[in-house]
Amino acid sequence: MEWLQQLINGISLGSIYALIALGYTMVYGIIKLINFAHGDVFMIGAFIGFYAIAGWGLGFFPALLLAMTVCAIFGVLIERIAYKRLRNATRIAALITAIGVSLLIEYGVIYVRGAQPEAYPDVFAKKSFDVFGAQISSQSLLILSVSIVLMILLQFIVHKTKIGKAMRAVSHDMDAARLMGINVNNTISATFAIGSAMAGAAGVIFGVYYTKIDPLMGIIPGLKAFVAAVLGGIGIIPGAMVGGLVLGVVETVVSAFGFSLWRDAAAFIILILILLFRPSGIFGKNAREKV
Amino acid sequence: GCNSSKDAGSEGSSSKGGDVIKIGANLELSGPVASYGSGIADGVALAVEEINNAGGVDGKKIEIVKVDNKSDAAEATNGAIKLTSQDKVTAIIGAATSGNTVAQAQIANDNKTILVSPSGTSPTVTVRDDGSVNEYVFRTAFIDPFQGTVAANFALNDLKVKNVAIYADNASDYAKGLAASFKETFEAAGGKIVAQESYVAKDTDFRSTLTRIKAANPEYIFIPGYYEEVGLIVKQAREMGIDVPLMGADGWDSPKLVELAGADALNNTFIINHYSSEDQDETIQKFVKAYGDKYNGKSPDAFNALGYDTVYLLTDAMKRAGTTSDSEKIKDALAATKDLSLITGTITVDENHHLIKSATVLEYVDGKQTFNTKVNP
Amino acid sequence: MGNTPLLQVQDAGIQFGGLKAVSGFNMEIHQGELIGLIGPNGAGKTTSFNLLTGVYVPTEGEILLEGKRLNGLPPYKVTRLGISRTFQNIRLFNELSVLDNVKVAYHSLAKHSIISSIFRLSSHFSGEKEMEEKSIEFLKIFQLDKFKDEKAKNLPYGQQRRLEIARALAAGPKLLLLDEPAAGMNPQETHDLMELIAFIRNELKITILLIEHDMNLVMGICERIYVLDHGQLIAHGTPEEIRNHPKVIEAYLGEEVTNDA
Amino acid sequence: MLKVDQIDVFYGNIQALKGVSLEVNEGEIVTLIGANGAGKSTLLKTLSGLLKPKNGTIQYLGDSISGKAAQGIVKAGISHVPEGRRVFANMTVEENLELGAFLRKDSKEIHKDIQKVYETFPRLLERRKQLSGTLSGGEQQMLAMGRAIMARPKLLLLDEPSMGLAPLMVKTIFQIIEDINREGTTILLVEQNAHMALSIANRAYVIETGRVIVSGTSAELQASEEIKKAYLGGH
Amino acid sequence: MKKAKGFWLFLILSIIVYGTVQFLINAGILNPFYSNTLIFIGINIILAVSLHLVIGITGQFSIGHAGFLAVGAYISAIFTMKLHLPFPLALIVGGIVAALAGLIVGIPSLRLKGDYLAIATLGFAEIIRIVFLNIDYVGGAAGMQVSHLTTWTYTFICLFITILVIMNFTNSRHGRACISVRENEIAADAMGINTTFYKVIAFAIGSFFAGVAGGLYSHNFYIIQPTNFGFLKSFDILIFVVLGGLGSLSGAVISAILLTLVSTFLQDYPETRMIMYSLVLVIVMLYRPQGLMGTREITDYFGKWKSAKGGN
Ligand SMILES: Nc1ncnc2c1ncn2[C@@H]1O[C@H](COP(=O)(O)OP(=O)(O)OP(=O)(O)O)[C@@H](O)[C@H]1O
Ligand SMILES: Nc1ncnc2c1ncn2[C@@H]1O[C@H](COP(=O)(O)OP(=O)(O)OP(=O)(O)O)[C@@H](O)[C@H]1O
Ligand SMILES: [Mg+2]
Ligand SMILES: [Mg+2]
Repeated sequence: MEWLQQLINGISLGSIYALIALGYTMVYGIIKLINFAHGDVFMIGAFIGFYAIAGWGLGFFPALLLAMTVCAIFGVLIERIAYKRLRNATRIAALITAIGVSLLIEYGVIYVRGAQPEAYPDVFAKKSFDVFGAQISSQSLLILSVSIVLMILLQFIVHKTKIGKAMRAVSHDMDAARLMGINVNNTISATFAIGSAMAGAAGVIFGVYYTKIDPLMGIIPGLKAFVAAVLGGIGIIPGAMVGGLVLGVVETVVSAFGFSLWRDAAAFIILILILLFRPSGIFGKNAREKV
Repeated sequence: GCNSSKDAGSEGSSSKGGDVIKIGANLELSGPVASYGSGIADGVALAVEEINNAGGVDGKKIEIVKVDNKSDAAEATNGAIKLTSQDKVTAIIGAATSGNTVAQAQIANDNKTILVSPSGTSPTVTVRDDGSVNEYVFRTAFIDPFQGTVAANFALNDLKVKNVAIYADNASDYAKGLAASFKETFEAAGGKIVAQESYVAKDTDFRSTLTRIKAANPEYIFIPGYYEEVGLIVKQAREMGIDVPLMGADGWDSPKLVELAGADALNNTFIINHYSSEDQDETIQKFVKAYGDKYNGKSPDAFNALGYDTVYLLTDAMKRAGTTSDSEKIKDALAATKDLSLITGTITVDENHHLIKSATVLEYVDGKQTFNTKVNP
Repeated sequence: MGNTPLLQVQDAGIQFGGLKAVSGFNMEIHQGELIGLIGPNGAGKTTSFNLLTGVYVPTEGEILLEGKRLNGLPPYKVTRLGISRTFQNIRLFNELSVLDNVKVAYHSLAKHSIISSIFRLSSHFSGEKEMEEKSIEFLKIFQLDKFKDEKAKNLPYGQQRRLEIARALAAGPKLLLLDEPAAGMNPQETHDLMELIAFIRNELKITILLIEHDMNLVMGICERIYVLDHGQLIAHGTPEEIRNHPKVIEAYLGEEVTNDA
Repeated sequence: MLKVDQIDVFYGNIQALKGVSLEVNEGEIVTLIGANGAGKSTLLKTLSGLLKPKNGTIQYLGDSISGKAAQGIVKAGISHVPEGRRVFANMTVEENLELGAFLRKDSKEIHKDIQKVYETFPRLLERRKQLSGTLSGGEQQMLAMGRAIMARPKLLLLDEPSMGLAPLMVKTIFQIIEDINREGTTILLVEQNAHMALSIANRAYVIETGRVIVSGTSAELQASEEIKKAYLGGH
Repeated sequence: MKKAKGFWLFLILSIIVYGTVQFLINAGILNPFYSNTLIFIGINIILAVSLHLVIGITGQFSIGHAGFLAVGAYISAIFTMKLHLPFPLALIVGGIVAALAGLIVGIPSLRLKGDYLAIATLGFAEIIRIVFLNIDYVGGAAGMQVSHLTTWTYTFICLFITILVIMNFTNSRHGRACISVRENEIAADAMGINTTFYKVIAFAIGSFFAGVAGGLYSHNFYIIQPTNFGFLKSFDILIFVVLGGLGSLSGAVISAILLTLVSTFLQDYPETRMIMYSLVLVIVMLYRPQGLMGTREITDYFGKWKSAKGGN
């Protein structure tokens, strides 16, 4: 029973990572930017949801929608102000800018409201289901299903819709995309809007599930989500999902063996091993540069 | 926000130097434990404001010179050097963590500048590896072994449990110290530790380790750590059906704990503390009110209270020493502190610059701390 | 040298997933020859260069240089054994100067060690000096010496192609592989290039294998021509034979062979 | 149809085009020849809105399009097949074709046009589900042209369509260019292969270091000794 | 000729800088705050220059440099504090062990590129940190107390050697080989460069000096804890290199100096410190994405200035 429980624990944890990683990988997939500020947009989403629920008394779903909307706008603003100018600069310059933006958001929020944490109010009646003696909470089911639905939705958007095709075209060759009549700026904005809305949603769900939110809460999940995205093959949407779940389960299993202090190390060791055998992640196409 | 008010202490600051008492605050204002450092800073600011409004010490107003050590030992060292050699402060308050305090200890000694850590609870803050005492370094919190012992005795004698688990924050020497002294006392008295696990600060998911602990069937779990994680641990433990008594120490003390864990989950948990914000004692209530007035109705936590007390500990020594600038005399006065009544307890400084102060065991009942027993050292 | 050919390719081939990009490829090149390799787009020409230079490891067959087996050697070892190349899509070291681009190719011929460079021992100075002198000599042959301090990326396209060839030569090859050297050149530039290739073979005595779609060039200077189609060798012979080979006409040249110019 | 008047185009501080003027009339094939780096591609990029001219005007069907964004120009009926093909490598052949019709809304007609492209380039039909990055050079060139046709352009800009192609393929491509033109699309063709280009074009411009130096009918240029020497390899 | 001249200039300049600072310290004009800031700047320059070799020269996207700093810091601290060996020896051994770690980390670089390599190096650094976190011999989370042994002289000598070695390495056929790997690995391979070897060598040399910096670091700040070496520390070092201009050694030096000063100066504004720091970062990147120096070296300007004069 203990092991079944641990597996369930791992999947719940993993679906949180997956949720954040989905937006991460999507933005990466389109503009090849490691958007370190993604974790901070996630934090902003968590706070918006918190103020909406605790301050203005909104219900969970309105709060979720509000957080997604605000984060979408916020994401677009970040892109327009900080990243747009750097489209033709080196990738690493864009990365440093992203780190700068990330610090700015974190400490901007601390400046405005202080560093102390906030506790999410309970929005759902707590329910646990008993499966062969293991407990599954209604919340972890919610997270898992939201992640899966969002993954399918994203996959659909990117591969089946017109805007999705435009995104992929832009990701490969901006000028050629322009020649097709694609508005590159709008397409990139749409990408950021969707990715940031996902981060916002993840923030609210995280808050509901784990209760505690604080201005620096985005750093570690952001990093883990990046790891998850790379693990699955960065830029590949189902990869982010699987990467997140693998990461969650690995961490849980390591803790379950009593090595909880080593769990981050274990996560990274798994990452490195997978990359050594599959240098572009689990789902990544091993695209060798054609000579 | 509250930031503009944070600097209240430096109102009336002037470059004359003679009529102000410069005190440095070398705190974790950014980085991973920014919330501890800024909590202390808020408490310090309140105390300074009160003292200055009441005319200061010896007619001189206190001016706080803050530096941010980014929760990093190297920056803490830099900050201490800056405060001693540039700003020439009389005393430094900080840092929040033992490690960042140790990083400043030698500088304080070398420059004959007093260093008081509000919340550094490791014995190594004041006592060096070779057993000698850092003459100029003091603290406002009790040291770890004391609380661990109190908790172990309480478990054995009051709760009468035999098989217990320990779940400690491995990223803080505070929690590790508590865990070690708890274990030592508890095992010496014939108790059995059925599971000993650790987590790392900033973790949010404790379910897998709690699942392990649950499988070991403890009758009681000792959880030394800070409220930010403990709140989540208590909540997740209860959700998983762990309903044995849980216990922690002063790191738990914060109104946030109740919000994080939920009042229900906190029933049947115990905490060792310096004081309780629910304590109806007059001075404590006055402090709670003053704090709320200054910071938008917020209720103070242990870091706020310790920051606040640190200023009073310092000014008490200055008054007794009869000087606000002669650090040697102030240091001697600090070392001779005896039965000083502060918010976080009545304290006496011992020869190792450790604090002798009474501890209170409180029980959470429906989200309120209620008095259980008082333990004297 | 005797009768061992410089290069022997025996039944070599490679698969990518299900796709047989090259299979059953046989080729022999003797010292001093100038050979053409042609075929439709996607026939596997560049891929066969990649096999020869170690970029891809053949899944079948053997590749021998002066009787030595090259299969599985990494590209840098193949280069050191004597095969160097240019790329279909130019691959210069863009941020390095023209001179340094050539010096890099001299790298494996120099001896001074990391230690001698770090401590600036005399072997460092003599080694670097020798590299510099030889590199400049090469640049002179290609009339690139006046650009020697320019960054490679700032050269006009035609000069970049020449620099690529110069760099490949500086690596000291016995066999030089040129992948579409005339691509993107106008007829006049192509003509100059032909003279340059002839010079390399005749004066520098370097054996050359080249891929090209410009039939004037291929038919004009190559002694023998191999024709690939769908990864298979479909013909092999003198320019005259190839020009009239029905399979080649069908797959590559098209009905009437225009032989303008 | 298209009238370019005295345009100057810069890359940062480098001036790539210096007062270039030219005209393309409806139904024509006009070719632009010149050495490497002369500014041919720059001109096409300016026409399709990827670059903005600093001075001068571009008139298309009577309206000024200088400085207009690329998508507006595509909408107005100008398609550009860029140098080096620039197909979307990680998308299938069919997706590439669909992207060509990005601004169109008539999905039925789009479908028909895709079939038409497959008729023109049977090779693409065979490969329709293949990722275009794995196509051979010639196939990619066909795809790039097919993709441009999908926008139903009135004016098609072609930048070195024969580059790197096998002789047979070059012939095919030129054949297709003539076919497209016959069906009513005006063509502005940039070529290194001046022979072939002049053989199908009505008129030609020769461009050198950012300036138009000669213009005339194809026949005139083919006859000119100087042109022969410099661009046709006549020696 | 030209390069030899550069070397002498560098040497003379170094001696002047060292001598002046040492004199000012002895004369008591530079108080401990300033001299400590100088030491800190020195350490940061060593870190920046060592990472410059890996990222700027060899083009290997490594964002886990703090891991090597940690190895050097802990190993050297063990040598002085536990084994009671002399400090200079501890510095060297710290560097060597860090270089070994660099060799190991260099191995994934043989298979990984770009962002994948980046995350792998970051992962390695985190693993190193977690290993120290779990070793009680070095104090675990509480950290290890270290005596203050770092002086301006030690720092300067290490700094001098670091710059000299990396400069000499870069300006040789070996450095060119590394740059060719950065510019186009496939072409470098085709030109006979053993790309594997040079990537690993760059990692090893880079981490050796990061390890030396670690020794100076731990003996300057009284205590080392695993939290000092998290990925944010790695980012700090990365920022020096990128802000200075990828591929420019003098750029790395200048930005390490500037940023350390900015950061120290901002200590007086604790509430807005990180906000201002991040703004500086973003604004510099927006307006100078190629970094302060681009790929140039300070000597290029010098040379131009000189030749301009000569031309007159
Ligand atoms: N790394 C690879 N993975 C998958 N397929 C490949 C790879 N490299 C080449 N191919 C395929 O092998 C075939 C031969 O390609 P190659 O580049 O050798 O053609 P080529 O003869 O040089 O053509 P061109 O004249 O257009 O340059 C093509 O179908 C190509 O798509
Ligand atoms: N992105 C750019 N930045 C700076 N200069 C450029 C850029 N693109 C082209 N140039 C310069 O502009 C000039 C014209 O280039 P363009 O590409 O238009 O030439 P072209 O006639 O098409 O030559 P080719 O036959 O090589 O395609 C050249 O000198 C080139 O170096
Ligand atoms: Mg090819
Ligand atoms: Mg062109």
